[in-house]
Amino acid sequence: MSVTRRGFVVGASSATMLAGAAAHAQGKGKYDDGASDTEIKIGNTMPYSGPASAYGVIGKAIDAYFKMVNDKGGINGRKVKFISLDDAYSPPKIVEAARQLVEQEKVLCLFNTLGTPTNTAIHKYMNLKKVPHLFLATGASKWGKPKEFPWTMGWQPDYHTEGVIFAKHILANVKDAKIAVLMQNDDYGKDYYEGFREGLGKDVSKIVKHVTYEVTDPTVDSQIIQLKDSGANAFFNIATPKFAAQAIRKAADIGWKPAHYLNNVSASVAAVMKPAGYDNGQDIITAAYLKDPTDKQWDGADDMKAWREWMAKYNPGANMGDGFNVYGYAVAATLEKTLEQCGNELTRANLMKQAANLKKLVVPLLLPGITVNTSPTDFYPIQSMRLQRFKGETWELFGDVMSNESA
Amino acid sequence: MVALLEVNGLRAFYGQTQALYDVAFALEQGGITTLLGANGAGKTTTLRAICNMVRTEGRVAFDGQPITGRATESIVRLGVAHVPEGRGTFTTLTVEENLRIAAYTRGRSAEVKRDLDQVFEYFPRLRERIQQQAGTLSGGEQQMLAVSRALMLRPRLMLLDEPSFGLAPLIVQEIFRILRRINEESKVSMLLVEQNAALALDLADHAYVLETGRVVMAGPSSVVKNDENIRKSYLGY
Amino acid sequence: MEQLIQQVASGLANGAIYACVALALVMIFVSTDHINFAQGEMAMFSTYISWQLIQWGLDYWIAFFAAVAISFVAGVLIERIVLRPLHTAPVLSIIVVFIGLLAICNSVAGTVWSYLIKEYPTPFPKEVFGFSGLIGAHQLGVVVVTLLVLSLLFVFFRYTPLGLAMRAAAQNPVSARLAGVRVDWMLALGWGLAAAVGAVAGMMVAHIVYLDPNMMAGILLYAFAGALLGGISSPGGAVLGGFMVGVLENLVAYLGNAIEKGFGVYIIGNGEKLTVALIIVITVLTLKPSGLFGRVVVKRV
Amino acid sequence: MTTATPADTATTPAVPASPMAAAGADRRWVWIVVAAAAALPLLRSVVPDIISDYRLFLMSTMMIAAIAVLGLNLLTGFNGQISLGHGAFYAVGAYTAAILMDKLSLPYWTLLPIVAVVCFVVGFLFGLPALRLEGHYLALATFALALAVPQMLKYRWLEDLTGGVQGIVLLKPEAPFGLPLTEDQWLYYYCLIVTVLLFWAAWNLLRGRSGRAMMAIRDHSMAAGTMGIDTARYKTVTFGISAAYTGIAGALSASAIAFVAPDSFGFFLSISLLIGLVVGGVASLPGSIIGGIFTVLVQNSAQALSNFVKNDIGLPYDLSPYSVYGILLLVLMYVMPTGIAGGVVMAWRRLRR
Repeated sequence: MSVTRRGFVVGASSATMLAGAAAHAQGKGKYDDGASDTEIKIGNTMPYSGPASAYGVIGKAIDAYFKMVNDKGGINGRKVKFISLDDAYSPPKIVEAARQLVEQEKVLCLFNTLGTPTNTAIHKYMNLKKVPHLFLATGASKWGKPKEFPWTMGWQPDYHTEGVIFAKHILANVKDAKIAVLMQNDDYGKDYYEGFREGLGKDVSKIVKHVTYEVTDPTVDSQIIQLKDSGANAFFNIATPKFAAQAIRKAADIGWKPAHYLNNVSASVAAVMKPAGYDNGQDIITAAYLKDPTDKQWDGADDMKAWREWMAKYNPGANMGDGFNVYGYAVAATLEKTLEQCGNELTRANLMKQAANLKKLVVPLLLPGITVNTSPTDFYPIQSMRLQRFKGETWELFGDVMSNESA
Repeated sequence: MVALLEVNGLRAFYGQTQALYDVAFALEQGGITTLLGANGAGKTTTLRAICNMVRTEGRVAFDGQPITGRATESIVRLGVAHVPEGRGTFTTLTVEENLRIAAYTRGRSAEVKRDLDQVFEYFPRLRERIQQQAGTLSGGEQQMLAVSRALMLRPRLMLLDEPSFGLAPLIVQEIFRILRRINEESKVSMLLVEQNAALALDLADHAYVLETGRVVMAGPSSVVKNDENIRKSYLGY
Repeated sequence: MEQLIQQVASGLANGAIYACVALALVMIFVSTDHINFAQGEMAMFSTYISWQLIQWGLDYWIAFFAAVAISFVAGVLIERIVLRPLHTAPVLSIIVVFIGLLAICNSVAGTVWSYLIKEYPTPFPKEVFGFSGLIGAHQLGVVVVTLLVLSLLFVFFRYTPLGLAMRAAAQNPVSARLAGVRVDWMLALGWGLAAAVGAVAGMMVAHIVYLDPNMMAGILLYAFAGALLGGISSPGGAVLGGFMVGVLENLVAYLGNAIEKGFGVYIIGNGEKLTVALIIVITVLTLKPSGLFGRVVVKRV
Repeated sequence: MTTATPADTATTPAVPASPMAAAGADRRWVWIVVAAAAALPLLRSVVPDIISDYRLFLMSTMMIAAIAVLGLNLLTGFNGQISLGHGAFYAVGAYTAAILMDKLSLPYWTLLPIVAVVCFVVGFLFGLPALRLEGHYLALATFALALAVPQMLKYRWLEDLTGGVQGIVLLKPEAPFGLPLTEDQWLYYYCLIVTVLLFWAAWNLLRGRSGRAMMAIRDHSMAAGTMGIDTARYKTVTFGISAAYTGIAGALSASAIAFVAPDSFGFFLSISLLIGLVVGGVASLPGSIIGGIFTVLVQNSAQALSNFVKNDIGLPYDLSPYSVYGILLLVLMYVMPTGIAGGVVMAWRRLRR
């Protein structure tokens, strides 16, 4: 690239800006930074170190997925180079990592970066740089605002919507509902809770007790005692797996039997229902969009079989019961299909355009009836969930697909 | 006759600083030898060097066996009991516990009980304070405790570092009287470091005078005691 | 009123966990004068070992004692191999080493056993008490085990020659050497004991909070608070401090609730209970700098 | 066999001498380094790929970390009060700056003095009860502070100010007076100026009477008291100054990241500051800079090392970056128990001998 150097600083900075903006034709396609005839560079950050390192499993699963894609010849003949950096779940760290990926590694897009506070820290930056910030690993509702942030898009059903779904179900099914809420005291919990309140609308006063816990709390026993004491007959459990399981068991231990609604974050048989005790978890209701690998009812499904084969071959060290491996597989498949849809025009603008043009896309491991849908005004790829009730040792789907596509 | 303790070419270092220069002396079985000299002459360092508590070069033999480079606690277990400067009391333990530590490898046998009785025979005052926290003892009592603790090791050689330090003259006399008894009755040899040269020379049969890390004078106590020159130039009395 | 009783009972049950971990912290502190930040992660690792043994088909109690023994040996080895070469290093460097150990234990456990939470069995019978709604059988068992471990340690340190030698080595290493005590091994032994006590704590805790690589993170913080409150040089004090912190945090939440109910104003709640507990601990410390039951070490100049 | 060292070597550095020892006390070198740092962005027209905006940003974060480590060093290294909770002051600084920008729309360059005063007061007040605590108790009390602060940020009645769990999104500072600089270049200069000023101030403080008093208190607390030094005043004021330094670093980081949230200030932040202090060099000014660089670089290098082990050596086991990080710390303490600054000085002395 030849740029006349007018002043040493000005010239240099405008050069980088040009490099960022202009797509260049080369060989058989049209490309931006991070794509060529042979390769597509995808950036990602995950907490591989520090207290949140449990999530690192997702990054490894995605990496394993693209290995499989590359072994099969890549996407439209291009190999995927997946670069995943450690952000330690820290906002300052992710800024550093994202800038490294965008400015040094020159990736085509950031994909499935994890966490709400972390993604908030790079939200503006990505949109300023006009680099796709795609399919984030967080359920906050703020990732679907194409007008203000045209380069950012979430993936999973947002917590807000799920909260609304539960609220509606309680209002319709629990007589004289008196609702108790247990909530993790952070943005994730808050998003759920606000959706839930919105769903209750004028009946918001039916929430008789709302308590929070910190991730540093050893148990939520004390909170459950407080909730029981409120005399509630419905319970919305907004907790991560460990605390959700504790809550289920403690409620049973002290003989509190409300209509129990469990957030999707903890809808795992192996990680929540089994440790909590199957007896204690009967009739709990949750919402789901992914198949649970530890739920026997999916053993015969083709996509689950394919997933098991892939786990054995490409992700051998990983735990078969860990739902994060399902999550990573499904979200990577979504990106694969989106990139396929881009054809030979692998520009950042086209990638965003195609991401906003997914119509009834079937992604493996999503529950039957749930597909990925987006449009230039709808930046929420998955907005449908299905309610399920715990029976015996497995979840039983009931009712229709609940969706919020219009919102 | 083999000397009980034989020291040759002993050098000791604190970090980069050398504190002893080729110190050599010998101590006879059953005898009491004293090291004299001004402050900083290297008396305490010599005792520490024998027990390998500072970085040491040279040769130290105990009962004909070289002990240089062995761990302090192994040397102690061979029968060298060191009564350190400042008495080394375990302040939070009781008097009895202070004494029992020295016998801990021997368990809680009747033998230990006998040793305790023996010690209390020398220092009846300690028997009265047996359950008291050692930190609450007076200075003299703590010194008695330190000597007793050394005795509990059933030593053949006792290294005494300034047992008179900071004590009233009457107590000092009492302790020195008992030290002589221990030497005679229990056949424990002693290497005594003392500021109070007159006192030390009364007790000891041999004396070495140290100056800036070197042995400058040696001889039987009686000779040293009566040599005016030595007294004036090295011992200052 | 019923809630108050339940909160106190639940606080005591949590307190038992803190007490157990605090006891392990005190073990290392009294024998080596260090505060081991990796204590929690070591206990977690021990618990995984016992879990693995149970998975392989061993009886609970066999796995329990095997894990305690393995942890003891591992503790001794860590002292001999990792810390021994650093025994002249400044305290701050040792703290960094502990953090390094913490990171290694945590991530190796995560890699080997995954981050999925696992249920961990309880050796205690289920529901044999009339008041089982108030405090679970396991919780009661934890209290008993904690007190048992405490008494065993008390007897060991108070009445055995080896215990005496360990106390002596901790109090005055130079003198202890001169009394023929192998001080280096006493430190290693202290580590071994602490690791063993930690293993017991971990195995008691795991049934309540579920087994995962991060299970000790929060607990360690409360255990620190408990040990500080009771006095970190006193095993009995640390245990009592652990119980007090457990009850205290629940009472803070209870009080907050009562105020909100009575006056309609939110002042404190679950979000602030750790903070309030810590403020109380620090206040106590400024009044009694060695903790409630800690021994004041008088320094002579 | 060596004899046991007395316990009060806790914070005494292996290389005491003057605080500038590691730099050889050679002021000429300091000027050369500063001049080189100032000239660095200008080299961009020559090697645009090396002096990129990203690298300048990275260097800015290193300087910010260096200031924070220096703050901790003043307290722990030079005054002997161990703190495991300096993340708290960092958070207070960052939030003070963020709230002033967000609510009062104050321009970023007016913030640092205000932040310094606020953090000084907070640190000073915390220093009062800390007077009663020693060694491990003080360490754990400060640790408690580090735990409590992120929780307090979420306190219901403060939510309007702090943004609660959502945090506050800020604007990045732009170059003033229409200077032809990118945001990152300006941030770099801004941080450089603040860093140089603060290190200069610390150097002057330490070599003066107050500095000697601080170190006397560290080395011989009781003796210092009998020598007529008002230990209580020095200790609390040092706590305040230390907090102010770390708070300024927090404020700078709020500007650089353009976002604050409770998750940015977990207790791991305090731990990593402490690691920076120890790895860099306790009681050493150049050590603080090394520590700052280390805290930023280590995470990236841990991951690179982990990838290297996995891909290039081809170990079947997945050595996670977190374990690499842990092993790195162990090895560093093994090789250089007194930190990199101390280790380098010792190696240098050995070479010259």
